[in-house]
Amino acid sequence: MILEVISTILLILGAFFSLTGAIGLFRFPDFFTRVHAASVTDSIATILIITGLILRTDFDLVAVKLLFILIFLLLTSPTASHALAKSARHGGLLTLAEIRESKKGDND
Amino acid sequence: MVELIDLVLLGMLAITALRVIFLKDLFAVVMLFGLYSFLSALIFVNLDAVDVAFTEAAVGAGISTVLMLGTLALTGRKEKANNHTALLPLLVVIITGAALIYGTLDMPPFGHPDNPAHQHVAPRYIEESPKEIGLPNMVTSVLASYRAFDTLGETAVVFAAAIGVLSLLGMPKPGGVAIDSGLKSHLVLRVVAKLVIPMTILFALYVQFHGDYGPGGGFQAGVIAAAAVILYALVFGLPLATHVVRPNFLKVLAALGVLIYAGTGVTSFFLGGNFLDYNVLASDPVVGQHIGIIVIEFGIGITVFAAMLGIFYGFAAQAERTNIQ
Amino acid sequence: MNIWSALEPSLLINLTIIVPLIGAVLVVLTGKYPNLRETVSIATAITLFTLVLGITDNTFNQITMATTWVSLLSGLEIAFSVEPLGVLFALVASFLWIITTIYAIGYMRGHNEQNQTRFYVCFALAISTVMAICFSANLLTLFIFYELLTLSTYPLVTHAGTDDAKRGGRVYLGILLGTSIAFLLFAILGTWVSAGTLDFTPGGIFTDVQSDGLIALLLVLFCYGIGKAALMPFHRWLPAAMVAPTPVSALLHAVAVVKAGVFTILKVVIYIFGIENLSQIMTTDLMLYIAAATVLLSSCVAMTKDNLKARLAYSTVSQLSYIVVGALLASSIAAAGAALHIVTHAVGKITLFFCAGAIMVASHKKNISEMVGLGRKMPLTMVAFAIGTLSIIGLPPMAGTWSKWYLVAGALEADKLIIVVVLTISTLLNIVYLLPIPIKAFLTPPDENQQPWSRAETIKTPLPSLIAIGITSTACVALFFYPQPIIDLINLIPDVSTEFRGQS
Amino acid sequence: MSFIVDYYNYWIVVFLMMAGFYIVISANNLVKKIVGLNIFQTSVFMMYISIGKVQGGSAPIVADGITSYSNPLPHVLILTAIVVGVATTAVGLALVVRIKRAYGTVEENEFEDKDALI
Amino acid sequence: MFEQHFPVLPIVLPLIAAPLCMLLGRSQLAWLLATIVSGISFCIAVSLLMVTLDQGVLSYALGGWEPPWGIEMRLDVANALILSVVTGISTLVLVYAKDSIATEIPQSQHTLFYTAHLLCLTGLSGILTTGDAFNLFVFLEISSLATYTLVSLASDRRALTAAFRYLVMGTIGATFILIGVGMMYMKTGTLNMLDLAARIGEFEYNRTLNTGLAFILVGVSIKLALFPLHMWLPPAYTHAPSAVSAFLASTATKVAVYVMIRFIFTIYGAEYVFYSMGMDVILLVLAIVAIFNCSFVATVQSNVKTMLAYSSVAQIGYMILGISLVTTAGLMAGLLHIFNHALMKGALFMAVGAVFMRTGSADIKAFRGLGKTMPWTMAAFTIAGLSIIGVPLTAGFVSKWYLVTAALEQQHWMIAFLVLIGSLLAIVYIGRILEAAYFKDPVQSASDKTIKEAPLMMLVPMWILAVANIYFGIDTSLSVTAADAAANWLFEPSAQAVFQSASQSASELGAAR
Repeated sequence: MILEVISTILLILGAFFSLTGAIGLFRFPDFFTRVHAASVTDSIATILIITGLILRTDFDLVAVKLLFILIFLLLTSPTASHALAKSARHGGLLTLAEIRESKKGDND
Repeated sequence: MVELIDLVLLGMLAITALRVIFLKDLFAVVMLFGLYSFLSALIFVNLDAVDVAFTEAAVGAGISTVLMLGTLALTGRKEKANNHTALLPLLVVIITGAALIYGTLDMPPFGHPDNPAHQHVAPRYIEESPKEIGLPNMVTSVLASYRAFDTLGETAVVFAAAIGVLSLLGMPKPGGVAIDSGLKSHLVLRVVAKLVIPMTILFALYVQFHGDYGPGGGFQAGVIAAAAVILYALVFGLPLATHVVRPNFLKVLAALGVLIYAGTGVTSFFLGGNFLDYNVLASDPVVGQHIGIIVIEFGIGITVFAAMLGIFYGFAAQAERTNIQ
Repeated sequence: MNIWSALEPSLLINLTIIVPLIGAVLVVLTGKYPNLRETVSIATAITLFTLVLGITDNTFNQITMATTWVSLLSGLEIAFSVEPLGVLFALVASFLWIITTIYAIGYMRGHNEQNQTRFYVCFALAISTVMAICFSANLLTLFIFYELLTLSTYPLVTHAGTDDAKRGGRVYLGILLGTSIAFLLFAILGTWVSAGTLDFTPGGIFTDVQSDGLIALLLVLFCYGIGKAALMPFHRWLPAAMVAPTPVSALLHAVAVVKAGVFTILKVVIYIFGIENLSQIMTTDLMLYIAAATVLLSSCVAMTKDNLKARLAYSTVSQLSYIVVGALLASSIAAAGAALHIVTHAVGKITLFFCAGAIMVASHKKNISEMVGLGRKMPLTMVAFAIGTLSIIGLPPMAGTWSKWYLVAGALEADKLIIVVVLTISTLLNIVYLLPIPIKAFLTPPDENQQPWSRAETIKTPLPSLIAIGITSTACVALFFYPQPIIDLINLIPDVSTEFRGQS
Repeated sequence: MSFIVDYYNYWIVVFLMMAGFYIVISANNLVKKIVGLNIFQTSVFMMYISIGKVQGGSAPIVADGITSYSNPLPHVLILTAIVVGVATTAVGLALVVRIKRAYGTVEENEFEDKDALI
Repeated sequence: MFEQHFPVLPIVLPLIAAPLCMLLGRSQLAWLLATIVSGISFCIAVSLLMVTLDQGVLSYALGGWEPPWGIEMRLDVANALILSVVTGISTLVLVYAKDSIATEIPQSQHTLFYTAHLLCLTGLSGILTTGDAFNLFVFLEISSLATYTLVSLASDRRALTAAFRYLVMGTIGATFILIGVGMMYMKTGTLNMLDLAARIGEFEYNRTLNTGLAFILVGVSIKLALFPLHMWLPPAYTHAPSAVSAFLASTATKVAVYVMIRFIFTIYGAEYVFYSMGMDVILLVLAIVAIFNCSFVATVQSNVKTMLAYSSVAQIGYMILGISLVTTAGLMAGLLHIFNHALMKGALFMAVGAVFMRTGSADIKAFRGLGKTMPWTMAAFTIAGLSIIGVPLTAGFVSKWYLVTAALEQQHWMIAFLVLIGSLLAIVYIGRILEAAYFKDPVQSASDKTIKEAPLMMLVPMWILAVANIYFGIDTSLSVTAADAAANWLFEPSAQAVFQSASQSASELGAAR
């Protein structure tokens, strides 16, 4: 019963972070900030939701599988964000600050 | 609850499909298609079709999207505005759709247990297959035994696709010089990839041999294993990947898988059964079924692995060639 | 007379079809040696003629002859059986083949034609199919060989290989194949489906079961489907085929093709519809009048033609319609006249064509207006031409008299006075367009302004050609005085007789 | 109302199918055509899976305490069909790549202009 | 010991041989293997035809699972007949292909060609043999995928666009069939054809089933290139390698026609399709329009392969016409034409392929003067061409005869007449080629290289087909008997009764379990 309550809280929290990530994705001004919003909330949401789900199992094989998924996601999701940001950088995309900087330079 | 989730997912699908129609950016179109596949995979889960969902996620969202992106890299990501009127297609679609809606009017209600589809043939699978085949996953039982011939055909289709791509795009020559790809400098990526790839292959093996008990089977396993090598090729470069898994070896594997499958069928000839009758493979029919299913799933697995990887190689070889030019 | 009596009668039919084929093969084999090749041709022709004579003999002795080759479709066979009308046509065709071959030897050599071997081969093939047409026992067999005849004569028509020849060949093939597939095959299928049989049966195969409308439709389809009968408006192929060498024209007009057409019409009328029933078919009169109109119209067209062969071609169109008229008059005498006209027109027209060819070989003249005074240079040829002309017109003492006589008698018997009038007018037209030619040749002195005939132009007519001309013109006369065997043969045809019904 | 509950699923699926179908026949870009083809097929798969659903049933894998399973047969069929779909997609895309190389474009009207197809 | 497995062997043998071909690697060996396997399949198919003529039906339960649950191979006279044609043509084409593809396909791709050919054969045999509606879809896709590959193997870049167009249309068609099968399954709960037939028979009129049938018919119509869904076919046949054109033109569309016949007559039953849904009128009109439209288009083509492709579409019109007459005679004429048309089109495309090989072009100009330089090829072309026209003593005449007779029996005088007029158009387009070959001098520029007669390996299969055209035009006992038996079998209500009792016993069996 207690487990259930905790799990529910975790799940709701996870969902909430997911939502904020999505909102951030839409509302933030440029590419890098958006990636930031998405990747940070993604990781925390993953942890919360999967932990919440594990609490709902009988701690059998399913829990182990969920744990594997968690590890896998924690490995890949930040890597993906990293790769995304890096290749954007590689491709010559500038951050907001840099743009401001360069504009300043133009004005001077 | 099931209906509600279904409805929400379907609504999202509809939005996705509509966006695809109007978007001109092909990259976005392909991404949306990946999304579409994922959403439909979710619907499949929601409708209890876990095996199908698994496959759809691996294939539709995975392989298909990768291939489409690969194509886009070669053909450009912008669709040109076309000026011809879309009136005729619209008319055709409206007529077809109207016909389909008309057809739904006499359909049995959605999800009703008394529907004819659940009455005639299916009950036997549900009730008897655990006894006759001895496997808990009925989908695998039906796929690999009752309708094994379909699956043989399916393997042949994959093989045919591999032949097609091979003839159209050719294969990369193994072990060429790696050209500097943008990913080479990604230390993080390479480290993570080295961690993930073995896990993926392990997972593929699990799916391959656990498919009798849970969702999965040769097909999904093959796709996942191929995905692992594809990841390797993406991160470490195609030449290195072709060094690890040689294109010619893939050809042999693809052919071998079909041969294993068909060979199982032929073996049952010689043991006195009909084609693909596994009962005769062992003295106990249930054991025989089990042996047969494991063998043919293995055949499917290696053919799918080889074909999918071969297809990817084909596209990658083209990209390589374009890059050099 | 019957040197083949030792043979099984039914075998004779097979032999008549096969012998020309063997001849064709031999011609191919001996193609390198012209003399040998032509000897083989003539030998084959003579053998064939004796075979047909043998069949004739058997026919008079009432020996039935029939043979079946293969069963093509269920209930339909390629089968042959002998009946008098076929024998008549076979006699004409096989006899004239000998003559035409003799003529061709002279003509082809005199004219230095190319591809002579191909010519002789196709000629033999054509004769083989004609024999098959003569003796076919059902409509399907007849149709098959009718088509084969078209195909085997196509290379002959385009023999010259010029653009003109190809155009002519295209019209020839187009109209003949077109009408036969669109109408004749359709009519045959209609007959098959409605009557359930295609066998030629004395008295016809239609019964009361078939509706009148259907039979009426079928009659129209047959008349137009048999394009070789050149009923207007499907006559265009005949003038178009004039591009062919003269022996081919002779073959087309006198021996094989057009005669196969009218023969088929006669055969269909007698053995499919039945002469007795013909008068009850509502479209008979319609087709009769169309045929009569063809007679008159084509005579008129003939007058306008200056090219000798074209004029003769339109004359043929007109004469063929005589036979169609005779067939459609639904009277036994008219039918007899029609059958007889096959013979008389054949000998008459072949004479004319031989002469035209001889003129062309000798003087390279094709147009009538250039032939003024030719009679003095080529007297024998022009005399023969005159005989042929008279026979076509139907003046005694020429063979054409008899057939016209019976046709008119038939028209009277059938109470179709308008046909009598048409035949009379047509005879007058014949006189108008044919007689001037010999008259000009003999009586008009050569035009002063025109270049006199130079020596080089008037090479003599080749001897073989001259012999052939002599034989056919003699035949024109002989048949007037001694038509009895042929009339006897015609009288053997069921429902056909030269006797007035009321009187005898 | 029950009418709608009974059929809403099919209707939306029909709409999805037609969206895909429309992309196939109206798109000028070959890649988009292939995407449309995939959407069309995937939607058809959804129709099949909908047929197989049994209310209150669970996935057709034998487990204790479960009496009602969804119909496994459509699942099997669609597994096969998905594979067929990806095979077609692969060959289609390979053709697109070759067309691009041969014509320099993947827009249908443009390469049709380059040589009269027939 | 394998007699009882014969129904499945024409599918399994090429399926096993295809990967083996790929493993062999050497194109010579691959060719040998493919030809031998195809030949064996042909022998098996013929023996199956004999058995079915004798016994009626052969059923083979795959995996030993009895029909509605397992997949069944079911052979009756209709599919055994077409199976013989398909495997026979395949063998001849393979013999022909060895020299033909040497000039048209790069050496490295030869093995792939044979592999794809065998896969295509597998698919076609599977479609023909299977007794399961979904299994049919799977095999349809095997053959289609192999076909796209085969078409795109040609070196001409237009082959690529043709193959792509074919792929899109073919996939739409297949998906339509899938939709239709789904609807049938939804209402009946089964995929086995017999079982479907029995269960559909219980419905008088059902909107879902109607729609299902409509989708299947449209899907199949795309596959068989019924006017106006034929636009993929001419480019595909024109630009494919010659051996592929010859194979596809004489088998692929025929198999699709068979599928249509199977769905209409066996599964839904003629009564349901034609009387309840009124499909016959639609098919009839489309068939007539196809005959005329496509024959007309054929007459103005300058590329001979395109011309023949349009002619194929027109000829398919004849087959559909036969079906739409809704009589045994009509169906029999349709089946007979499937058989005969395979013979003619095979020979024609082979001849054109030989010309293409020697002159490098399939344009009508390239045919000039070939009557002298390639006499044997052109003679075979002439025979097959006459057969298309329907000249007596050729196979084409026989099928046309039966078709018109069938139309006349139904008092469709106009249709019968139109059929005959349609064959006049065939005279025009075949005549153009023959005229060029025999009566025109070769174009001067081509005279640089002397044109030789085609190699023997190409002439022999071509002539086998040409002679078959004449043989089956004279001795019709085999083809007509088989087509007649097949039509009766498909049409006869008593045959349906057999189906029903079979499926009843099956369901009793199921109940007993």
